[in-house]
Order: sequence, then structure tokens, then C-alpha cells
Amino acid sequence: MLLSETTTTGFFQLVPWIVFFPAIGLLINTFMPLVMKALKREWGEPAVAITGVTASGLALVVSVLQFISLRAAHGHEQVVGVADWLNIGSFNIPWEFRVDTLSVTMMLVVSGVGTLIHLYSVGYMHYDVRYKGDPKSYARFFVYLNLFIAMMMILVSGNSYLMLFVGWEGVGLCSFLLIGFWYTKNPDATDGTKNSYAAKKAFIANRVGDFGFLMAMFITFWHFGTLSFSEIFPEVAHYSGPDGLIWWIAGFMLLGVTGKSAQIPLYVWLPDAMAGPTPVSALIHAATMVTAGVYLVARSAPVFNAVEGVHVLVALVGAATALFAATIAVGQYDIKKVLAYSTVSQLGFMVAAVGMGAYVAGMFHLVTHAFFKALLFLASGSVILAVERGHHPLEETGDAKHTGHDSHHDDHDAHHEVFDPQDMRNMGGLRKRIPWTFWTYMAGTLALAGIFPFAGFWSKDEILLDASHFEGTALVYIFLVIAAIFTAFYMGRQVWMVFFGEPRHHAAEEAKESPWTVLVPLVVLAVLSVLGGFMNWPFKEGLEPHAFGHWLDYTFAVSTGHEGHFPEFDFGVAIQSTILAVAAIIGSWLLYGRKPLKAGQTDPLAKALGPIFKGMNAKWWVDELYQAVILTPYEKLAKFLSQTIDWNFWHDWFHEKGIRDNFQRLARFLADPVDLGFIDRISHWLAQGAQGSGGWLSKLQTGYVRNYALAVFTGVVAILGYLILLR
Amino acid sequence: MDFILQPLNLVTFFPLVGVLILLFLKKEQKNAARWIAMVVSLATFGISLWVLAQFNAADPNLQMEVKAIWFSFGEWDIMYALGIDGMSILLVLLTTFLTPISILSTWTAVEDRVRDFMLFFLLLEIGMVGVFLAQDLFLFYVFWEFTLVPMYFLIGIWGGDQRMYAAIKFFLYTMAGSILMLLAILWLGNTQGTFYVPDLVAMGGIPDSIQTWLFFAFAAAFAIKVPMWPLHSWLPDAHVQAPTAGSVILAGVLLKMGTYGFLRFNIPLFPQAAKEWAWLMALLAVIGILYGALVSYWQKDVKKLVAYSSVSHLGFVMLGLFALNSTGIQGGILQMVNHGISTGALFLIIGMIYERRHTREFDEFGGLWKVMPVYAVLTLIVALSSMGLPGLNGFVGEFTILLGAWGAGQTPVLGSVLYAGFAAAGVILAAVYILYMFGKMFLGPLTNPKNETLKDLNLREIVTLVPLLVLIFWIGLYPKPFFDLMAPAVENLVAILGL
Amino acid sequence: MSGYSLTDLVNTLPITFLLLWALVLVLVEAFAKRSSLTMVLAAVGLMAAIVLSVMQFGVESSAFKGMLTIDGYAIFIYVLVLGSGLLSILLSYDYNRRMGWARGEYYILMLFSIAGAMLMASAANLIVVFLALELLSIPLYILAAFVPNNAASEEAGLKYFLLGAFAGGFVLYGIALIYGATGATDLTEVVAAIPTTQSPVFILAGAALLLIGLGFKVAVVPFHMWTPDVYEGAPTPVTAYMAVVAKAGGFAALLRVFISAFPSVAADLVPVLSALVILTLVVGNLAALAQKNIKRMFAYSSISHAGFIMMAFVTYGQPGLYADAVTSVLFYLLAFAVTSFGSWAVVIALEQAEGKGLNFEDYAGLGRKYPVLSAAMLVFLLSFAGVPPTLGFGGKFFLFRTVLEGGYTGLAIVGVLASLVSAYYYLRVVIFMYFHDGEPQVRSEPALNLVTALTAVGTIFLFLFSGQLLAWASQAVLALL
Amino acid sequence: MVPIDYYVALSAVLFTIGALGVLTRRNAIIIFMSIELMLNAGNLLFVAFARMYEALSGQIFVFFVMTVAAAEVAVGLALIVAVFRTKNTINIDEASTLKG
Amino acid sequence: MDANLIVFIIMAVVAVGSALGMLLNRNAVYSALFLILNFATMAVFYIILGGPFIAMTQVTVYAGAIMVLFLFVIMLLGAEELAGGRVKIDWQKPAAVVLGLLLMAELFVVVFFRETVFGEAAELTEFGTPQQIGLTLFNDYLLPFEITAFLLLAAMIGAIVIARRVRQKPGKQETEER
Repeated sequence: MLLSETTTTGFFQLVPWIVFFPAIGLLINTFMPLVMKALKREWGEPAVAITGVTASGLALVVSVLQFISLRAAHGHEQVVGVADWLNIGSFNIPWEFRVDTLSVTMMLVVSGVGTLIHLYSVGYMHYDVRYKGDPKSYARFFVYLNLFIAMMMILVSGNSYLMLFVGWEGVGLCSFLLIGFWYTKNPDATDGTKNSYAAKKAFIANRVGDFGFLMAMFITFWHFGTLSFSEIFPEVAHYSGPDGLIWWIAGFMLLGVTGKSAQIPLYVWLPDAMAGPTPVSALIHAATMVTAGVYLVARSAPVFNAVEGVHVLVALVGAATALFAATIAVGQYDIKKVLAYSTVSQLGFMVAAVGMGAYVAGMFHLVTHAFFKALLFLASGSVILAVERGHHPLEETGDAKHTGHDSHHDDHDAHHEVFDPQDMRNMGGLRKRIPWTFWTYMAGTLALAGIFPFAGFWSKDEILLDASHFEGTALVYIFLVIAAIFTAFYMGRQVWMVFFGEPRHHAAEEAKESPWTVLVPLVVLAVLSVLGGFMNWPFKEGLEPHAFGHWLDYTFAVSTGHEGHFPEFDFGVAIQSTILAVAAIIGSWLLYGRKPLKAGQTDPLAKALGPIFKGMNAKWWVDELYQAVILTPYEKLAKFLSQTIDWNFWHDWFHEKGIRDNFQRLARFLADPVDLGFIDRISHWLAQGAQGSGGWLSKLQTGYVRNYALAVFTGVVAILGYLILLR
Repeated sequence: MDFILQPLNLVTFFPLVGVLILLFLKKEQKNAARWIAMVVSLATFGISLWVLAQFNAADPNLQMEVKAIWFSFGEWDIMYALGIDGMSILLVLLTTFLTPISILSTWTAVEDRVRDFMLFFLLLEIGMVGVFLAQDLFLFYVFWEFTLVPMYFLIGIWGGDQRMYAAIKFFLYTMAGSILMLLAILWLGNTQGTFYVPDLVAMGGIPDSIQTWLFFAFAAAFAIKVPMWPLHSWLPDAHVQAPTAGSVILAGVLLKMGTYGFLRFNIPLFPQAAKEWAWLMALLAVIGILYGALVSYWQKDVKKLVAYSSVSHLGFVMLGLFALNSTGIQGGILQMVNHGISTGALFLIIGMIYERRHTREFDEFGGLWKVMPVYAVLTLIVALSSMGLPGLNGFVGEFTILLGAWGAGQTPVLGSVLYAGFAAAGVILAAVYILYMFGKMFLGPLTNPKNETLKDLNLREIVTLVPLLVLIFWIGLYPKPFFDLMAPAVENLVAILGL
Repeated sequence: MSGYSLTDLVNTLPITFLLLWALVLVLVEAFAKRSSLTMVLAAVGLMAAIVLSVMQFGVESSAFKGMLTIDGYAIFIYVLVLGSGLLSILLSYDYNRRMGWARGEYYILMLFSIAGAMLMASAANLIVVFLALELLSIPLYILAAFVPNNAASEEAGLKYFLLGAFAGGFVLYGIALIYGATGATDLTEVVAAIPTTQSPVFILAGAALLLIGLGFKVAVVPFHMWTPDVYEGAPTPVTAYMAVVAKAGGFAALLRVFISAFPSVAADLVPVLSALVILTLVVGNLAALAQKNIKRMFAYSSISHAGFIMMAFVTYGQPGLYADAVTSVLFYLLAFAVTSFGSWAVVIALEQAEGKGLNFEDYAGLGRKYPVLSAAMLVFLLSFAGVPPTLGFGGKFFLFRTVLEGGYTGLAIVGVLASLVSAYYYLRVVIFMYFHDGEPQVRSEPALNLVTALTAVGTIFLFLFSGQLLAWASQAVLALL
Repeated sequence: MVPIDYYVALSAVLFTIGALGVLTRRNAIIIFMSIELMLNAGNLLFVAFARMYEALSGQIFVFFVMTVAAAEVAVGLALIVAVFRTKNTINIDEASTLKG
Repeated sequence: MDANLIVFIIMAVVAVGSALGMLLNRNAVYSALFLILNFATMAVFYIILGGPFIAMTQVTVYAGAIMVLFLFVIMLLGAEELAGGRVKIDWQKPAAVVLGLLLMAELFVVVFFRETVFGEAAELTEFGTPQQIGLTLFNDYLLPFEITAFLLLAAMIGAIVIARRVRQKPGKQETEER
């Protein structure tokens, strides 16, 4: 150790800066353009980029310092308070940061991957804003990214459920903002890819999950009197309250998890979320935010451990999602959609793992997945960028011209052929044109497919291993294994379709390799995808065994009260899964690699599977189902309530007709009974009865004085009658 | 003179200075009228800050009391009694804070009869502050009813096309409720021999059966004002027709008078009835939350959407108050402030676009972010605050309310956590309609050519919004000072309930 | 033999002075033939009478062998009706000239009528009540028909006269029945004889007939039907005068007679009174809703105000409560008087010849063109509707309080609902004034403006400082028994 | 002597007839005369009771009523004449322009 | 049967008959004459009841002055019979009759269904003489007397005001005074 104990512990006090640095970054990028504009200067792209990347990078530095300190402190958790927050009677939640191995792991992932993606975005967004015709949005993007980092940091470092929830909803907001980043795009899309619609969908689906989270918090608070991790977890183990209470807590948390980590039934938002710019997909919708659910379960390990039955439920949700999403991924043509469903599927793996109580395995997969899925998304972004640049080359120099280009671009979108740079059917043969991207993509693919010795192999293997031991139900293992096969297959399919064969479109033909800012992160992530698996070396020999597991166990052991046991590497499971993966890749080669797709050719799998493929392609019509079962009824209900009940009935009928009109009618009657014909009718009837002839009725005269006198007289008779006769 | 210079007298009646000056202006002196109103309302805000400085947050009792016998009738002494405590100080500050902001917002929006407008506005401020400070039921009623008049005119003269209808509906509706309250007030005075609220609270001793009647008589007035479902029918009319500043004050302060009434009178005066009927209040509140949110979703007019969203938001406040525990009530009070800020800001925002386009139909908008980015961002923040995003003010209020309601659900007060559960579902629905609104206005392509030339906010408009935004963040991130102000008084109140 | 002395005159100085002053004015009018002089002198006389009344405040005495009681209660009514008379004269002068029927007899008749109202407030003998009622009414019949060659005015006068005489017949018959039961008409003798009477049913029927007769005068439903027609047909200042003074006189006598002489029948009368109150409130308010002519609207509204005042009267028989009842009635009367004169002043300012300028449409745009006048009208309307901070609210507050104190919650609820309904039609005027555009024709006459300003300021300030007023009113009550 | 009650009964009959006259006749003068009949019914009561109580006050009252009646007649007939001049009829039903 | 009673019954029949005559007669002049007859019978009752002065006043003031005035006006206006036909509000009459009967019934209940009844009064002399009336009037009832004075004055002024109007009729100008 280079640093002395006292200095390193001092680093803990820096932990709030993991939030403050990105926050400062976003403030600078928000206000400097305005300030500079006032000064008649410009806050150009370099300034924006430097600010954004530095903010994120500093957060990474602080995270690393936390890591160092924590190592020095032998993994003992630290709680760093900043300020009071909510303080109501017995309810007291301060702004408090928690530094333990779990949170530091997440911090490193978030800030590490985050910084890389910031870097990537510097180059990527430079082109993207121009292709979308809105160069001014460059700063906005970095503001959002910084905001996301800040929120994610709050999420992973908070010392209470409430603070976690702040980050939880905060990242949801960022997700909303970033999905809707190109809010004017795809206005006419009906399949949910309408950008603003996708953004809303993400937020609302997340809110449903948040509702569960809230419920969980309420129960927790009213039974433990606090929401602070440090106070709840010791209590949970020897909790002796009403039966099922903890079950409810865990169950509601699971609802939150399904929202944030895109599990059945709330996963539908994540694929649509790919409408956001690619770095966003990589950072938020693959590497970090969506893993928050996994983090939540891992964080709440004591709660989940404290109750029977929840494990099975969580694991089954995870496993089912893993399988279900994997099948859908097979049927997609959009390069990012494939990765999106892959992400859902992989999140299913993680959720299944943490659900089974294999927290280390889940977290391990979370980390490696962050590497390789971020890599895949970024690389796919690089592919898209390359294709897009091939489609209509940009003048690299003159920014001024782009305004002119804008309208052209818009027109182009609107009137000419609809070119989708993300459609794999428009690609092919890109291997030679963008080699850097190709090789890094391959690293990611193999890692995801779980091929030895890539990172994915180790982490997925550990999950499968735990699943094979899982006592709850065998379904989990079966689902996960099948999902793994599908994973290998669809990744193989993707690689063959994108990189091999011949270009199926002139854009693919003229694709250009991306600039270095885009490529550097790819390379770094590729390296991590290759080597990342070694950090939890499962053998006693060689590297430090179960280093990652022991590291996390500082946290889990404290919180769950027992040391983690780390299963020995099982060659049976490993070999079995590897063979299956390889077989799946070969299968995909047979279908897509051997005879590459030609332009306009239908997918060979579609022919083979027929309706099943159609189902996969149509995402099993889940969106349509939700539309029919939830959204349409909701709208109908809203319409019914607002138009029929509230307005037509309550406002117009009840208040206007029922009360006001009748009231006025009565008033008119009282003021002028004769005019209304009421008394006329009676008089007519009386006249008929009394006189028998109505000839003289025509001579109409009114004698009000007598009427008035009669009224007085009636009063007299009535009052006297009452007093004398009735009383 | 000393009597007049009491802080609470000053904060209540200082706007009268402005009124008097305005009376001597000519009709044509529009700018002078604006500036006078602005300066006077700012000075009033300053005085309210002075009151805050003198306020002892640790003291749960009334402070800075001004008390004098107004007149005697029979064996009653009707008091002129003003006092402030933790339950009212925030609302007073909210009132004095929103008034100058609203006035600022009218700078270019109101060109017709500016002097009269400002006159009514300052009169309204007197009434509102008086409502929050009055400690004698008679005095309270006087202020309460008095607020109707200026608001009636603000809607009726400067409102939209249906303004007369809306104004008269507003007036009659609120009056319908308050006359029942008047009867209850008289009943209290007759049996208890005083109208002085602290004395009435201290005396207690109203039989349970009668408490129920009185409770509902008071509730009639307050529930209409809040408005609680299903008494909300006046609200969309009034809000939509009112001029921007009127809507701001209507939503920001006038509705709070209803919830404040529940807090100040219904709960402490009739604790038994409050406990007995908390379930009903909470039920209506929850229905209001869901109903308001659902109905908001289907609106075609931005202002109407926000109006209905008030039904939903105020439902939260009511739920918090009738959780009858410290958490819920404090959340409720804070949420009153939050709603005042957020919905006030939303109405300001709607006013800004209305001033530019003279329409509020969603179909007319779309993609505004492109032409008005600053406006869009500010709207977004306010909208998020309104839907309760953590870190912004709305969340702090809603969360504490729900927490309190959940806790009350575990006790006989509410008897079921389902209230909190369903209310929390309202959080989802809030996201639905808020995002619907935001999406319809700002996202998507800019299709309407009329919107292409829209100017972004000018400095005055930004200045109008910034103080509200500061508060949105402040309360969201560090609400402690606010809770500290109200906590002792609320604890006191909860102690009266004896739960 | 006579048993009268100068003290009788001194004690009743406000009345005797006023009557003698009226005699003087008859001569002045007969010889000077200048209506403006008569008007000024009448006003001077009224002011002097006010001064004389105020000087007597606190003195409690009776005069003319117990025929008259002079106490705080009476003085309060004196000042009220004298003040009302003064305001009426101020309202009338320019109006009569502009309408072309300026005649000095007008003011003389008004003085007689005021004296009648004052006598009603002091009357301690049923004979005096009857005569005072006639002295109040007969000039009113003529004043209502004062407009020459005008069918409406003459019709109003004739209607008022015929129905008034008809109602007078009931009063007489009622007094006769009471006399039959007790052998007395003096209130103290009546009350003394009631316990030993042989025919209590005579008392009951007599009291009821008295109630009906006086109820006619104050326009309680169903004895109200003359009111809108007469109010519409009569010259507007006369209407204003009638609305206030006839009501004040009627209620003054009603309260004194019933509280002094008939507490025994109070319990029996409660259902009757309640029914009258409810009928009055319902009919008065709802009918007012349907009006388009402002005079008729105010006519119906004044009916409803009579209903409000009757509400307090319901409680008169409860010992310990009548004081509050009287206080609130007096306060309400005062509130009604001030507000009413103000609003009639505005009506007069807008009225044109031939009954034009009296519809709601004629008020359109008033708020913009004449902000001060419309603000004053607003104050009056709010006061009528019972919105604070106005006298009208204070009046209703004390009234409802009394009613609730008496235990008539249902009645109070009807009352508050009625006041809600009333807000609706008052607001309609406000709507025309402020929310419609138009070119209202307004006359600016100094006297009119003075009345408007005084009453508008009074409506608010008397409420804010109603402490003294209440003290006065409640002191007035103490002397009643 | 005749029991006083008989007088009271007679008075009641006359009073009712008078009231009916007001209610049913359309001639303003006859209406007015009916009112006079009502007043007379009251007078009869007074005199009868005065006899019963052997008190003069009843008779005094009658005296005052007569004066009042005279005053009313002066005013009333003047009004009727005035209306007749304007409308050329004393049919009270013609005096119904004010209504509503 | 007591002679007094017989006289009473006869007179009562005359009184009621004349009242009904007034009520039912179409011609206003006849009505007025019936009313005079009625007033005269009243005077007889007054005498029987010990009020000679009142009876005298009744005849001179009421039956004499007042009714003559009525007749004068009827003749002046030429309004013996009303022009115009029947009225539209025919329910008025039946309703009035029903209510009238009800009122009479009520009053009869008041008169006859009581626990105690007013019986025959004692014999009296020296009651209701002009002297006694005058003494009481100016002794005990001075104030009401004065009030009637003002009442008459007011009525007089009123009558003058109403009647003394300059009216313009087409074709002829006349000033009427009364």
C-alpha cells in the first residue's frame, strides 16, 4: 500500500463527490452555453465534451479512491453523512452514503463504464447530432449523461431505501430523457418506437415498479421504524412480527425489480428504449441502470434470505424472463433490438441468480455483463454510425453547413426511401470495412455467448452452477440453460448477418470506420470482456480464488450474518454449457453463415419455424396484449370518467340541469305562476266543472288585487285554522 | 399605533396601503399600478419574512398573537385575534410569496383595467393571509368569505370566454359550503361561549354525536374549497376561465384554505369526529387521487388537465391530514406548500404559452422543445415536481403522506393500508397524465406552423419562475427547515387527538 | 282631571316635535308654495328630531298615561326611521324635480308617515298601535300614487291602499278579540289579564290576526303580494322609504307588542312563525331569481329580508333570549336600512323617465364607466347577500346566532340556504355591471352621490366597528321590559 | 239580555261577508265598501265587549275606528277617482299592469 | 222567548241580509244603500249594547257622511255597473267562498266552543253617554285622539294631492279640484 491507513480512511469523506462531480459537470454544461451566449461567445463541443468526460472521470477517480480505502479498511463498511433530509417525528432519513464492497463495486462499474461511454459519446454524438439535424443538442446529451451518473451514484451509494429510491427514480428520469432524446423522431411509428412514446412507456413502466418499491418501503418503515440499511438488516434476521410481512416486503420489491430490471411482466419498455442514442443504450439500458434491480435484491439480501418462498419466485421470474426474451431476440432484425432482448434475457440471468441467493454470481454476471453488453452496444453503435456515414457522407469540416443539411435531412426522412441504419438486413460484409469494430464486437459476442475463456463464460457458468444446485425448482436451471443456447444462437445469427457475407445495401458498402474516441472505449471494453472473468477465478490454483466473491462477502457476510460459500468449479456444468453454446453458434452458421443472406431474401429461420418465428419477430404480441388489456381499457376508463361521468353527468347534467335549471324553473313558477299556464289549467278545469260552459272564458281579464287578497285571506284562514282547530 | 404595528397586523393589512394608493391612480396609469402592486406585495413578503425571523420554531403554540375584543354580542366576546404557529406560517409565506410572482406574471398579460386588477389582487392577499392567521372563528369567517369577492372579479372580468358562468359558479359553490360552516360556527359559539379557537380547542367537551354534525358542517365548506371528490365540479370551470394570475392564486393558495381549514378547525375542534370519520375522508381523498388522475389524462386543454390534477394532488393532502399522525399531517402541510409551488408554476407556464398562442389545446402544440428549449426545461422540472420525482418537492410531500397514511392504516384510524396502497397507485397515474401533457406539448415533431416562430421565455418570465424552481429543489433536497417549522405544532395537534 | 303635564310632551319630544313641524310645513307649503323650501325644512326637522332622539337616549319613561313607552328600543327605531327619512328626502329631491312632480306635500306626508313609524315603536297600547299603523300607512298610499297621470303609480297606490285597508281590518278584528278576552288594550293590562282570562282562544286568534296585519306591513309571505307591484309602481325614493320604514315600523310594533303582551302564546305561534319564515324565504328568494327589473328584484329581496328578520322573531318567547332576538333584529334592520338606501340610490341614479333604466341590461358596463358607483353598488349587493365584511353579514350572523340559540337549527339551515340563493340574483346584477359592456346612463346629483357614498362607507365601517352599534342595540333591548 | 256571544257570532258573519266582498267583487268601490263592513264587524265586537266589561274603552275604540275609516275613505275615494281618470273604469281587474 | 232576543234575531237577520245584499248586488248604488241599511242596524245594536253616543255617531258619520261620499263618487264616476264581462280567474270565487266558510267556521269555534262563554251582561244605566265618552276620550285617550287629528290631516292633504292634478285631455282643458 502506498498510502497510510489514516489517509486512506480519509478518502471516505470524499464519497459525496461521486455525486457532486457529475452534478457540477451537468450544471456547467447547462449554464455555460447560456452564459457564453450572453457574452457573444460559444460554449463549443470540445468544452462540453471535456467538462462531461472530466466530471465522469473524477467520479471514477473518487470511486477508485473508495476502493483503495475500503481495501485498506479490510472491507469494513463506512457510512458518510452529509445532511439531514426527511425528519418527521420518529421518521428520520438523512442524506447518507454507504461505502461497502457492494456499493463500491457498483460505483466502479458505473463510473468506469460510464466514463468510457462518455468518451465514446464525444465522437459518436458529434456525428449523431448532425445526422439528426440538431447540433445544439450536443451539450444537452452530456448534461443528461452527467445527470444519469449522479443519479446512479446516489442509487448505489445511498444508505437507505429512500435514498436508493431517489436514485432509482432519478435514473428513470434520465432514461426518459435520453430515450426521448430525439423526441421529434419516428412520430408516425406505431410499434412503440415512436421516441417520445417509448420514453413515456419507459417511465410509466418504471413507475409501476416504483409503486412496488414504495409499498415495500412503507411496510418496512412501519415494522422496523427506519429505512436505513444499517438499522434494518440486523433486525431482519431475528424478526418476529406478523407472518408473511417480510414476504410482502420482498414481493413488492420484486415488483420494483421487474420494472427497473425489465423482468416479466414489466420488461416491455426496455426494447423500445433502444430509441435512445446508442451510448445511452449501452450505459443505461444495458450496463448500469437496468442492473439496479439486481443490485436492489443483492443489497436487500438479508430481507430475501429471511423468508421462505421468495427465492423461488424471484428466481423463476428471472429465469422465465431470460428464456422468453432470448426467444424474442432470435426473431429481431434491428441490431439494437437483438441486443435489447439479449439484455432483458441476461438481466433475467442475474435476477435468477440473486433470487436463488447466489448474490455473488449475480453481481459477478452484472459486472461482466456491464463490460460485454456495453461493448456490444457501443460496437453496434459504431456499426450504425459507420452505415449511416456510408449512407450519406458528411462534410467533416464545416459545421456551418449542417444547418443547411438539416432541412435536407428532414426532407429525406420524410419523402425518400425509408432507410433504417439499424436494420441488419441492410448490412452484411462489414468485417472488412470496419475491422476494429468487428474484432471488438466479436469479443463481446463470445463473452455473451459464454465461450471459454471470455468473461461471460465464467459468470454465466457460476449462475448455471448455482442453478443446478438450487433446491427450489429445477425449472430455473432448465430455463437458464435453454436461454443460454438461444443466446449463443442469436448472437451467432447477428454476427453472420452483420459482418459476414456481402453488403446488402450501398450504405454498408461504403461504411467507414469510426473515429478514435469511439474506438478507444471499444478496445478497453473488449479487453475487459476478455479478462473480466478472471477476477472471480474459481480454482484454488492460479489466481487468487474467488477474489470477487470474498470481496463482496465483506458486505454479504455482515448483512446476511453468515459467510458465503463459494461452490467449486463444476466441469460438468461448464462443459455442458460450452458445448451447447458452440453447438448453437454452429447452428447459426448453418443457417446464416454458410449461405449469407442476400438483399431482400427472407430469413431462413422464418421458413423453418413459420408461425413460431413470426411470434418471435412480433415479440409474442405482448405489446399488443398490454395494449388490449391495460392501455385501451385505461384510456376508455379515463374517457368515460372524464367525459361521461365528470362532464356530461356530474358537471352538465347534475349541476346544470338537475340543480340550476330546475331551480330556475321553480323560481319562475313562484314569480309568475300564471304565465306558465299552471293556474290556467286549473282554472280551466274548475270552469268546466262548475259552469259546464266555457263561452265566457274567452274574455280574459286578470284581477290580481283579488288574488292578492285571496292570498292574504288564505294565510289568515290557515293560521287561524291551525291555531284554533288543529292545535 | 403599537397595535397596528404588530407583525401579524402588518403582514395582513399592509396590502391595504397599496389598495389605497391604487384608488388614487388614473385608469391610464397602467405601469404605475403594476409597480405599486409589485412593490407593495414584495414589501408584504418582506414583512412575512420578518415574521418568520421572529418565529420560534420550537414553540408549538400561537405566537405573536394580536388579540382585542372586537365587539360583544350577548354574552359573547367576538375577538379580533390573529396568531401564527407552525401550521400556518408556511401557508402565510406561500401566500405572500406567490402574490408578487403572480403580479409579475400579469405584466403583459393584463392590459385591461390594470388598476382594478391590482386592486382586487391586493384585496385578495389581505383575505388569504387573514384566513391563515385568524384565530377567532368569526374573524376567520369574515376573511374566508371576503376572499370570494376579489376572486370572483378576477375570474369574471379578466377570465376566458365562459368567465361569467365560471365566476358565479365559483362564488355560489364556495358560499354554499361556507354557510353551513357559519351555522356550525354559531352553534359552537352558542354552546361554548367563545369563538376564540385556542379556547375552544382547550375546552373540548363537545358530545360525540354533535361533533359529527359540526365536523361535517365545517367539512362542507372546506371540502368544496379543497375540492374533495365529488365536490370538485366548480374547479375546472374556475381554473380554466380564470386569468393566469388568478389560477395561480386559486390553485396555489385558495385551495389550501380548505385543507388548512380541516387542519386548523376540523381536527382539533372535533377530535372524536375526526377519528371516527377519518376513514371517509381518506376514502374520498383516495378516490379523488385516482379519479383526478384518470380524468386529467383525457383532457384536451392543458389548463383543464392541471385543474383536474389539483383534485388528485389535494387528495394526497387530505389523505395525509386524515392519517391523523404526525407524519401524515406534516406531509400534508408540506404538500400544501408543494402544490402551491408546483401547480402555481404550472399555471404560470400555461399562461406564458397562452399569451403567445391564445390557445391551450394540446392539439395545437407538439415539439415545442425545439423552439422554446428554456421553456421546455423549466416546464419539465415543474412537471416532474408535480408528479413527485424524488429529489424534487412533490416527492417529499407525497412520500411522507403515504408513509403516514400507511401507518394510520395499521391503526384503527383508517383501519386498512389499502388507502395508502391505492393512493400510491395514484403516483403511477400521475406519471401517466403528466408525461402525456409534457409529451403532447414538447415532444414529437413540430407540426403546427404557428408554433415555429414562437419566442422563448424572456427574462421577466424566467425571473417569475426561478423563485419557484429554487423552492422546488430546496424542498426536494433539504426539507428539514420546513418540517422543523411545523413539527412542534403538529405534535401538539396529534397530542390533542390522543391517539 | 286631565293628569297630563308638560313632561308628557318633553318625553315624547321627538314625535311631538316632528308632528308639530309637519304642521308648520303645511302652512309653509300652503303659503310659500316652494317645494325646495319645504324639502329643506323637512330635512332640518328630521335632523332636529334625530338630535332630540339621541338626547333622550338612556332615558326610560312613559307618556300620555302609559300610551307610549320611550326607551332605548324606541329611540333606536326613532333614529333609524328618522335617518331613513332623511336619506329618502335626499334621494327624492332631485329625482322628483327631474321626473317633474316636485311638490311640497310629498315631504309633509313623509314626515307624517315617519311619525307613524315612531309611534309604532313606542306604542304601548293596541289602540295606539292601530292608529300609528294607519298614520304610517295612509301617507304611504298617497306617496305610492304620487306620480301624476301615471297608471302604474296610481295602480300601485290603489293596490296598496285596498290591500292595506283589508289587512287593517284583520288588525282591528284581532285587537277586538284581545279586548274581548282581557277587557284591555293597554299592553301591560293585557299581559296582566291573560292568566285570568276566560277565553284564551281569543288571545290566540287575536294575536294571530295582529301578526297577520303587521306581517302584511313588513311583507311576509303570503301577505306579501302587494310588495313587488307597489315597489315597482311607486316613485323609487318612495319605494326605498317604504322598504325600510314600513318594515322598521312593522317590526318595531310586532316585537314590542308580542314580547310585552303575548309571551304566553309564543309556544303556540312557533310553528306558524316558522312556516311564515320558510315560506317567506323560499318565495322571496326564488321569485327574485326570475326578475329582470331591478326594482322588482329588490322588492322580492326585501321580502326575503323580512323573512330573515322574522327568523329572530321566532325565538321571542324564550326567556333570556328575547334580548338577543331584539338585538339581532335591530341590527339587521339597521344593516338592511343602510344597504337598502345605498342600493336604491344607485337605482335612482340610473333610472330614466317613463320607467326606463330599470332593467338589468341597463346596468351593463357600469363597472367600467362608473367604477365608484358600481363599487358602491357592489358593496350593497354583497351586504344584501351577507358576504363579509359588510353590515349585511353582521346582521345575518347575529340573526342566525339567535335562531340557533333558540334551538331552531332547521330554520337556520333554511336561512343559510336562502342566503345562498340570494347571492345568485345579487350576483346577476354584479355580472351585468362588471362583466358586460354597455353604455349606462347615469345621473350624478350631489345628494344622490352623498347618500351613495355615506351608505357604502357605512356598510363596511359600521360592520368593522359594529361593537358600539351592538352595544347600543342591546342596551336598547334591556329597556323593553 | 242577549248573550254577548251572539253578538260575537253576528260580527263573525259580517266580517266574513266583508272579506268575501273583497275577494269576489271587481268594483273597487264595492271592495272598499266591503272593507268598511269588516271594520264595522270589528266595531260591533268592541261595543259588545265594552258592554260586557262595562268599560268605555271599547266604545272609544269604535270612535277612533270611525275616524280612521273616514280618513281612509278620503284617501281611498281620491285614489279610485284618480285611477278612474286614467283608466276610465273602476274595475279593479284593469289595474293589473304591474305583475310578475 | 225573551223580547230582547227576538229583537236581536230580527235585527241580525236584517244586518246579515243587508250585508249579503251589498255583497251580491250587481249595482254599486244598491250595494251602497244596502250597506247604509246595515250600518243603521248596527246603530240599533249599539243602542241595545249601551252606546247611545256611538250609535249616533254611527248614523251621522258612517251611514251619513261616509256612505253619502261613496254614493257621490259612484254617481260622479257613473260606475254603478262595471263595464266588461266575466273574469278569467274563476277559481277565485269558489276558493273565496270555501275559505270564507272556513273562516266563519273557525270564528264560530272561537265563539261557541269554549270552556266559558260570555253570557248576558248586567243591567246598566248611565253608560256610554256623550258625557262619559267625552271624559274618557280627553282624559285617558288624549294621545290617540291627537293622533287621529294628524291622521285626518294627512288624509286630507293626501286626498288633495291625489285629486288636485292638472290633467290634459285631448280637445279640452280642465282643472279639477276637490
